Amino acid sequence: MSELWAGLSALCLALGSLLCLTGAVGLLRFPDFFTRIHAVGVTDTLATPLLLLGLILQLGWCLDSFKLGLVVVFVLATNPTASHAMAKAALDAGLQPQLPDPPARRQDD
Amino acid sequence: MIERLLDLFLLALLLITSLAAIRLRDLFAVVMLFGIYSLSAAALFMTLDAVDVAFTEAAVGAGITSVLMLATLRLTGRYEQPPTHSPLLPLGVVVTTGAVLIYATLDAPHFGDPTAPAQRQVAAHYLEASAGEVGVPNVVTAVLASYRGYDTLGETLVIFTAGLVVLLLLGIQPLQPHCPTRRPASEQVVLQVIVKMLIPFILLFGAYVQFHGDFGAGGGFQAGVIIATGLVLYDLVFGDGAAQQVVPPRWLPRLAAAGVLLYGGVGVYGLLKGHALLDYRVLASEPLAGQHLGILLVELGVGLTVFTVVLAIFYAFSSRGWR
Amino acid sequence: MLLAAIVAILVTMALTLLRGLLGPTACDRMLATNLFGTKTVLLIAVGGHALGWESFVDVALLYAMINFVSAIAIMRFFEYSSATAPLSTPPQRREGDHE
Amino acid sequence: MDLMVLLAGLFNYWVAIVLMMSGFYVVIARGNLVKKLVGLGLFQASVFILYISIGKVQGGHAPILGALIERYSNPLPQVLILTAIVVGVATTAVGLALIVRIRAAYGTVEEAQILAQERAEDAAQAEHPDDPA
Repeated sequence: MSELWAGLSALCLALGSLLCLTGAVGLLRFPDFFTRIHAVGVTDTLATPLLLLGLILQLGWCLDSFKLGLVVVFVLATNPTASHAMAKAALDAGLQPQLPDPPARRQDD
Repeated sequence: MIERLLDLFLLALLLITSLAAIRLRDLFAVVMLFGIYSLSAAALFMTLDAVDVAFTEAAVGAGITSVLMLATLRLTGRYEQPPTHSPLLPLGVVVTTGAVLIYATLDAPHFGDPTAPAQRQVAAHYLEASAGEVGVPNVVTAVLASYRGYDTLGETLVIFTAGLVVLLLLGIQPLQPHCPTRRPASEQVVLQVIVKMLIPFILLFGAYVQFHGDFGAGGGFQAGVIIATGLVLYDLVFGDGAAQQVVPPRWLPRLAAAGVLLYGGVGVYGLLKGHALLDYRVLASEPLAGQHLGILLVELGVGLTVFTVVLAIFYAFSSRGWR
Repeated sequence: MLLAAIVAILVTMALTLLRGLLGPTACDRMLATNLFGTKTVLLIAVGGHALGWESFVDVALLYAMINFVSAIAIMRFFEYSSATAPLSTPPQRREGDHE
Repeated sequence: MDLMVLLAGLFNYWVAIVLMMSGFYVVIARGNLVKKLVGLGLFQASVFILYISIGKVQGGHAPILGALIERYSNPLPQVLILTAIVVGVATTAVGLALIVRIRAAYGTVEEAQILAQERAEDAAQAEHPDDPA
């Protein structure tokens, strides 16, 4: 049973690390702000709970894992909100996404 | 081994960040880098076993300082003009001073040396005797509130004075009923719903940090900042001085003074009972119980003062800058 | 596995810092700062578990909270700086000048 | 070999000193007052790092008393720095408030321009000593 938990935890940690790295590569390589926030906002929101879940599985039932659970809930609530708010603020501040044909695309919405 | 790796990596990040902050002239970017700098410094404090310091640096350095600097930039302009003087003279001064300081470290005890003089003097006594004399597991809290309570009283007074000076310099401008320049972006529904849900938990966490400081990381300084941060978040998201309806500005100087008075009162009570200033043993029949009560009251005073001063500073800046 | 996770987080932090240094727009720097914050939370949590730091979870919780608040504060700065009083413009280039 | 021991033993202090000096450089070489305060903040944080590095003990734990822990790091620098951080933010706020007032009075936060305005005022005063302004 404990081996199962250890395996699950290792899987979570590995997936989380992988997502972290993909997000960072996206942040560095993507062409403009909106694609970058897309790369980071999505991967980060999954990577953080996965990594913390890996830790919780290792810790077992204790106060610390309850608090880590709180961190997970907090991150799940705030991370997408912050991404959404930042993208909205950037758009309102006048930053335009790079689009293949900017005028035509902006007309129809 | 991992510890040392983390240490070196974070120090390298700090170096890169600070050198980049010198070069950039977009002050917004400089403030962003300053935020990154204090986050890495806080992570570094964790690797150096300073949990309480990391706690404080996170709340204060990354949170409040960046917010205040952005508010100032909002009022003073975002771009720095190119330097008018040649950088050679300052560079010479800096390199000389740095070389002298590095020369001075050559004789210093090495990093992590348990036999260094700094580790053997009064610190060893605190670690050995505080369990019996103060009875609080967190030695940092024991030293802060009990052994060196006199220092902390001074620091609290400095914070109180700084808050008063900011209020004198800037004042809290009266609210305007309606601001015509408000943009639709400030009416972010998603943000408002999430923040409304989170704020009670932030305040609860603040209370936890305030009262759990004897047993783990935390205490009055951090709790005050956290609770103030909760109100700052409320004000930022709901706009138009929402927080001022919760804690009206005219309360602030009184609350801050009440915090200092609570701290000082506990100290003077010891004097009146014929003991030394800030001797908590007189507060209860048993010395350890007295210490517990004294630390609780003193931390409460610190928390109240820090909370009101941070909030007053935020009101002073935001009433000029953000609306 | 924990060590691998720590290394992955450190690499992510370095790449994020690089984006923060490169810019080019202020929004990118804002994003980099926010991401650096969440990565610090992860570093504290994973590192704290691996190395046995005291009460690391409290610190991680605080970081997650502060990070959100500062993201909102930066965002507000943006909103208002573009909308209301014109900020003094730079001498030559607008965004991300490295001198 | 000797150099390696020295490097490993003093690296933290050296980095702290370099950070300190970079903050110092910003304070004395740059004219923008906000940037000067950021430099002061960098300087301040590096002093914190120096103190906490001095307090670290190899193999030590955070100074929260526990049952199975034998060696703790030094709590004293941590106490000093903890209060210094909060005092630091309070004084930074005072500095920023002063900058806001300077901007309101002079219309700029660049040191060179403020000094130029001061000199011009002094010169005007010298020419017309009776002028009350």
